[in-house]
Amino acid sequence: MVNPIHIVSIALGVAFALGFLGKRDKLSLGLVLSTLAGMVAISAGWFIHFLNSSVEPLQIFTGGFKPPFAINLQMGLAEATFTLLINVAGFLGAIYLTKELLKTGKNMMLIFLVFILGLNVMVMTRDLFNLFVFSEIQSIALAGLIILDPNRKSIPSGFKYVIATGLISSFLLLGTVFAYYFSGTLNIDFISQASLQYVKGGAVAVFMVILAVILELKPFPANGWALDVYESAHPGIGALVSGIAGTTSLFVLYKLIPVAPFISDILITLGLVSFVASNLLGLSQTNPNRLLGYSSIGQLGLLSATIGMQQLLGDKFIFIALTILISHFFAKAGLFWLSGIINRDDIKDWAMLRKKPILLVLFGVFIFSLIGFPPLPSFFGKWSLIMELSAGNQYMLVTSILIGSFIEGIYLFRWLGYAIKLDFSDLPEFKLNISKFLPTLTWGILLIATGVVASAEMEGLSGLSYWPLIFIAFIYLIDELPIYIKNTLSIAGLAFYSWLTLPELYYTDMLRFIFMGIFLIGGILTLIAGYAYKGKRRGFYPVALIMYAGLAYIIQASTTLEFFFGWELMTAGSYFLIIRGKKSINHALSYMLFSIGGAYAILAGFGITFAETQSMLIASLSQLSNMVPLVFILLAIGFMTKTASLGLHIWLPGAHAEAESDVSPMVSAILLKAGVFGLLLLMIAMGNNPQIATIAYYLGWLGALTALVGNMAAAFQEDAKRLLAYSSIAQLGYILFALAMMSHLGWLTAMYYSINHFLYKAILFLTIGAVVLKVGTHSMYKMGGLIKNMPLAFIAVLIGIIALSGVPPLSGFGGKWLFYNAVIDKHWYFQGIIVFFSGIVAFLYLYKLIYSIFLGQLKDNLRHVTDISLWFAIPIYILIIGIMIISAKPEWLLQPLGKMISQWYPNGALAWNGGLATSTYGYWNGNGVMITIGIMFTTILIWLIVLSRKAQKVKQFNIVYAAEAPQRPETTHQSYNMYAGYNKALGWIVAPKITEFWNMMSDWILSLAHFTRLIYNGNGQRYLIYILGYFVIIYFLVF
Amino acid sequence: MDFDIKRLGFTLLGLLIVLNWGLLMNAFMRKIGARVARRIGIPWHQPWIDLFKNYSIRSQITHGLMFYLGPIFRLSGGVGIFLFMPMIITGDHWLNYSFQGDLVLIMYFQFFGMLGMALGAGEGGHPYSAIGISRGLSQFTTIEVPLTLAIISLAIQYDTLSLADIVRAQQGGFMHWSMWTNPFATAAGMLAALGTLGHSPFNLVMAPNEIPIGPPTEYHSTFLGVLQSNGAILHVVEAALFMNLFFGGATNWIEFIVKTFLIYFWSVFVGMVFPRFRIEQSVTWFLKVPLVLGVIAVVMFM
Amino acid sequence: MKSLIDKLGKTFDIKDIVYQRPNLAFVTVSKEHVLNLITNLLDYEGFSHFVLLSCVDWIEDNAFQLTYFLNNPTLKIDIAVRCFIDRNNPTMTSAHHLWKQIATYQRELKEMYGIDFPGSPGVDENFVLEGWDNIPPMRREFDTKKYAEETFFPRPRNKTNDPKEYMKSKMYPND
Amino acid sequence: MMVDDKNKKKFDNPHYAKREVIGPDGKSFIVDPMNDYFCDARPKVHEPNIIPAVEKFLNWARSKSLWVLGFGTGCGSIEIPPLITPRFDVFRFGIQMRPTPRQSNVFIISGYLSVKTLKRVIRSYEQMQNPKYVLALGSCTVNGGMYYDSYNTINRLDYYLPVDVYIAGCMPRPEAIIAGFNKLKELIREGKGEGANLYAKNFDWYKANQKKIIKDWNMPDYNW
Repeated sequence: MVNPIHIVSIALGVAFALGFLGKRDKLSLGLVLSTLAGMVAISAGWFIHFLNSSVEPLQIFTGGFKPPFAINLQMGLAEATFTLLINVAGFLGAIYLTKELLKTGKNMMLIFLVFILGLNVMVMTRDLFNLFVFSEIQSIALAGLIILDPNRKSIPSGFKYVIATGLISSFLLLGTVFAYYFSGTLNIDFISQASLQYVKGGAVAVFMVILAVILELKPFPANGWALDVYESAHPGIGALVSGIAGTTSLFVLYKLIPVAPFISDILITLGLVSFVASNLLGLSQTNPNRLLGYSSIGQLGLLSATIGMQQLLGDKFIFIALTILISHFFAKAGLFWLSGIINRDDIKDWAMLRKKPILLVLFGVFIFSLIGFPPLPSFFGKWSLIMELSAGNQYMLVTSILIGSFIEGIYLFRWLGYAIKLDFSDLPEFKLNISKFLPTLTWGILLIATGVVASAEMEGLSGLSYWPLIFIAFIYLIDELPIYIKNTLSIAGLAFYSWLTLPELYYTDMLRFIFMGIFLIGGILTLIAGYAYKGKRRGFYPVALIMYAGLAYIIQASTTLEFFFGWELMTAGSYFLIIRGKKSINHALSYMLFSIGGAYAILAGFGITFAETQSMLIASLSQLSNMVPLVFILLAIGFMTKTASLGLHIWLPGAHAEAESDVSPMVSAILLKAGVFGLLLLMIAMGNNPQIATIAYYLGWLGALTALVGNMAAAFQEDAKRLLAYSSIAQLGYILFALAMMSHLGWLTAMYYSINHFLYKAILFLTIGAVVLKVGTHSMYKMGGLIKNMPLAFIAVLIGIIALSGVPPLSGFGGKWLFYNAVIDKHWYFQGIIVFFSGIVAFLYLYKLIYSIFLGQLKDNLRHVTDISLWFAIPIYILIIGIMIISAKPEWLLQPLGKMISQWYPNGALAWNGGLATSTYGYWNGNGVMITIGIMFTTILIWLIVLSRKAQKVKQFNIVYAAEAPQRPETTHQSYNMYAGYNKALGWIVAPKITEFWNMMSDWILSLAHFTRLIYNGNGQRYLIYILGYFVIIYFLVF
Repeated sequence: MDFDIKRLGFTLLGLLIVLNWGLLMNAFMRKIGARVARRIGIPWHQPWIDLFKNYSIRSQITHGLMFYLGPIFRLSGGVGIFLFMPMIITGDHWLNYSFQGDLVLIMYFQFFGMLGMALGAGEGGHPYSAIGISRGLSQFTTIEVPLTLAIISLAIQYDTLSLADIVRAQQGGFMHWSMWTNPFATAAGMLAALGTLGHSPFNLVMAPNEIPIGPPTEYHSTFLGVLQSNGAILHVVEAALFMNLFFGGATNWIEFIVKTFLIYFWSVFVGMVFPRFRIEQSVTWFLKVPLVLGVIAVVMFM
Repeated sequence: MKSLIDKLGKTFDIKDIVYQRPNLAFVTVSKEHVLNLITNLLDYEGFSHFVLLSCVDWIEDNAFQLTYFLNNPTLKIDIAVRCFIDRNNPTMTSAHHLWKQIATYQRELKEMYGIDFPGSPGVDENFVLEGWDNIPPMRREFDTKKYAEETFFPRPRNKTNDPKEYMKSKMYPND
Repeated sequence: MMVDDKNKKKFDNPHYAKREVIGPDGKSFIVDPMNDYFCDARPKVHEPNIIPAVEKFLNWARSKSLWVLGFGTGCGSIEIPPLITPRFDVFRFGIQMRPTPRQSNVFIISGYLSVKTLKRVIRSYEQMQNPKYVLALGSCTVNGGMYYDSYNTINRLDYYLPVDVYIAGCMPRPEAIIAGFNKLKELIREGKGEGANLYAKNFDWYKANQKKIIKDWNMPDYNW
């Protein structure tokens, strides 16, 4: 092993040697790079050494003395890890900055080296004064680096930086002096042994030391100088400041905490305030570097709070801190580097990334890492953090962390949305420099790798198979292949997975079998439609499969962590699917925000459960005895963001309507069922608890109102897909209502509805999507009379709407019949009436849908439209066969469902006698009704054919028109604002009050962010006053 | 399901009776209307002649398949409600196929004909058809509210959703009828009946003189004949539904005829007196007094 | 009324003044001054209501006589402004900028007399007749009886009766 | 003022002119409303039922159920509403008004017919279904009446539509109209109410007459 001191020595030696090299910049750079590589090698060696064996940390004493007389460096696992991170980042950072370093010459290289050196020593040193010295060295070096890219902004900001760090260092120095005065030593270990906080005045000494370190972490609001640095410095430097320097300061803070344990509580507060406030401020930022600055500060705040929580978190502290830190470290540096590659001042210009798709992928990885999506490390970190905090009953902390993360999500996903969706045609081409690209790519790969490593560390994730994710990665790698290969492979993948899981589930777990069937079979069917597309459809298959993988994980999850893993995966996949639509940018953002919000509610709920039961099994939800209502509500809210219940439904119409034709059924018919599945799990686990009954009662009302508002809003839509989207909201409202009944019939209804809704909504969305592909518009009033051009589509929609509306003999009626029985059985009459009422309102939009598109007058430009693509027709007709089977033989479905539900609600089951189902109240023979109606219909049909077989076929304008002839199809097609009278009578019910509420909320948050941002006025003196004020206020808070 | 020729025979006979009674009732009502206006009015056999006339029209036009199927759906709807509704409660002969489904089936089967007709008329391509249908559907949404409340009230009261059982529970005398045992449900249901039977003030769908004549604008000859047959059947079975729900059902055909006549007469009577509502008036009307009555009916048995 | 006409007479060259009633007067001006006069009446004299625009075919004088009939709703008086235009070149300045509805009258005159009003909206569109392709029917040189006989398959009349004689012979055969 | 061919107006309805349309797939094509929007089949002759007894019965039913198209073409239409008042009450005779030509059997031409109205009348008449009957009211439909020399009013209706019964008078009173209806019923029962078939048989002659006076013929030859 090379002595770690040589990290310092070779760096110093080379730094001096550089002076002798004269103007040979390339050589100097080579030397610097090899030095950094050497430093990497040394720390890597130690890292591996400590990783393999748990030996005592190595102590290095300079000058042959022992502390307190000598300067003491320590090399343990922690130090090895951090120096490794610093040195690798330094190495790659230098590579990234190759061009700039060569331009500015060897002085800058020297400074760079010194900067890295300073950070290394800050990590290793155990000596307070030494810490001060090297922190000064590091700051001054950094100040030099800031003006690496000298411009009108960077020079004043470098100056402000120097002043601010000077002030902070003076605190550190003062603290050190006092500490030495009171303890007689400068060694950190000895100072902490001296328990200075009990010494009068000693506490102030360590307080000053610690606070200086905290201030180095740029807490809100004493951080204006740092923001200016981020904004003005070269992004390569920004990466170093945010990634390495921040990390080092955090480690120093961690190292110094034992000196002043009393600071922990205030540290948590300061950190979280910084976290929430910085993210809030980030909301109104448009400059990418400054935005990253806010995000950095937020993350550092979170991390310093985490350090403060050391006691609370116990064993898990290292894992949590490390995963979050590493996420921040990689992601933030990566983002800064990307910013350097793009080099634009507005986040809207990041659409440029699409010119080099790999950069977009990296960008996505970094963003998702910051928010904490699986399988990236921060996901596990945040999960564990929330779990542990909840276990310690620290709900305030949980809340603020989740709020802060949520706000961070807002701007990060807005940014991601810009990058994915905005028009980039008028943005300049740019060349991808290998020296800039390589470090970024490395960081991305390392990030994923750490995630995988971290996941291996997690307990409660053992049931998760990584094969689907590997398969998805493979699909991504072949993204350049034509569509039919990828589509076939994807279908094969889903089919294989179905084959693997479904038969087994059928015998073991009917509930999971059904939902798995909906997800996987539905996935296969909707993917078949994908053959209709031409070209490559880049990026579609990986994200679609990610969603399906997430859904499958949810089904197979046995622990809450696995469930949440799948949930987040599904959210991420569906986000990318949704944002693929033409005008989806805002809808996808609102989808993501509601999803994140919901996910955090779920997280909190799981956290509370874990706190009490100390178990991650989903089944443990049922063992909960305290705070059952709270957990139930949190989880229900989380799931209801997916089922889009009233109040949380804002995202759905736009997202579904603007999505691509075969994506709409995926997200509507399939994805929403994930929420239903979650609610089912929740109610199975907690349904026995008497406190839940009240909540379920209100959930029932919520479901009923959702159904009403959804259906009524659907009736007033002019956009076919939007109409179907509102219809989905309403249908999920029915399901929520039925679930909330928590009775045998209620759940039977809910399950029956779920399956039926999957079938007919998939049919409708696929058909309408296919029609939209052909006619090129969503607006129904622009279509009309397409029945003659598209008989296949018409029949599909006809079957779909009959099934949806609940008209016998098709399957929808079974749902209505069950509903009546369940409602009367449960005595929920008035909610039931609302549900029935909304069921009839459904006729309005269903008729509008089929009439406006297929009946009425054919428009000129659609005269030559042909029938829907065969690839859409195949899955549609398979689904129709499904509907027909269920309609003719409802017992085939209802009997197993009833048996399954009897596990939980044995009372009130249907009695079966052949095809005749009998409930407490009524009876119904689906099979017989089908036959009776069939015979009757055929008889009448034959009769009419006999009577009027010779009817003359006429064309569209051969109508009686008050002795005139219509002039244009457009003016003869009665479709726009079809239910004007109804709107006049009852339209007030669907006035967009809820949307207005959310708009008001977002306006309010944005104006708050804007107002708070005014404290940063760019004035260096003001910034110093903030630092001083911060110091003083904290001082009074602590003492 | 075993094929039961006897049941089929009785059912078809019942259908014949209902069809002819429907036509006759129609003539009676028009006759009454004429007498109110101090006219003599149509001869009693006029509906049959009109029916024959329409079936004897020599030429037809069709706008397409759905236009063709529309009347078939419509008549299937009418006949279907007949099939699933017990007509005469005593004995087994006139229960039709009501053993296949209960009240809920009848409620939702009403839509079968409506929807089919709406689709057929839609393919006719006439804007008035679409206007009439949009009005009809709008109005129907709220008509169903008091009706559903009334039905739920009855279902709670009699503890069943089976129409035959509801009728049986009302046997044993005049005072056993729901009309007396559950007056609020009856009131709500009978106000809803005004809407379902579609006379003034709720005849917006056809709205003669305004959107002549709504959905069937394009229908003629045999198509119209089918629609007329359906109208006759539907009026009787709708009246029979209310009879079964609220007025003790029927134990023989005489009782059936008298009761359906009176129920149907109720809507005609109101129609004679009140002018047509505008759409927003008629939609909201059912959410006022009838809704309150229905709610009271449910609350009484909760 | 008289004072009004006198006042107008100071500015315009008014001829052929006819006081039809105390509240109605006809005046004649030259074709060029009509629009000036009615604009003046509208703007300064309160004749805000346009009543009608009509035409008479003076085929003997080879002229069309146009009459602009205006009403003053506050004073409740009417004034009719007449002018003669050449029958061979029947063109008149359009007045639709004063009252929109004049365009309709002008369309009618175009159809019935062939008087053109360049610039008047829709002046060439059908007014009452659909597909009329002959001489404008209200011109007096158009022989409507001849046209009807040529076009409308007149039913041959077997005999005609003087109604008076016929009824007399029917009712009082003895007289 | 002379009218020569050059000055003759073109009477194309701009809405029915051929037009180029771009479909959703970006390809453009020509829409010809006259062909694309309207059925161009000729009317067919529908022979009476081959069994005389059946036809006799059907004719009886037709004569007892006369549905009149509610389309007042001229001043005489004011004489029709009294028919349904208590005083005359034609419902007694199986006569009632229908708002749509599809369901009507009888077309009452009530008085003078201007060329412009004739076009609408033809359209409505052709939209009625076989068998259909025309009742012509007033002198104007017989020989033009007081408008015999008008440039814009037809003289003889039977040149344009097959008329079953003329009711003379200016105007005929409701009693006269009822008498006309009775005559019509007799004709129907005798099997002579075959105006629709007559129209179909002599279609070209009727069309030539109609087109002679309707200069801006902008509808299909037969309005289905």
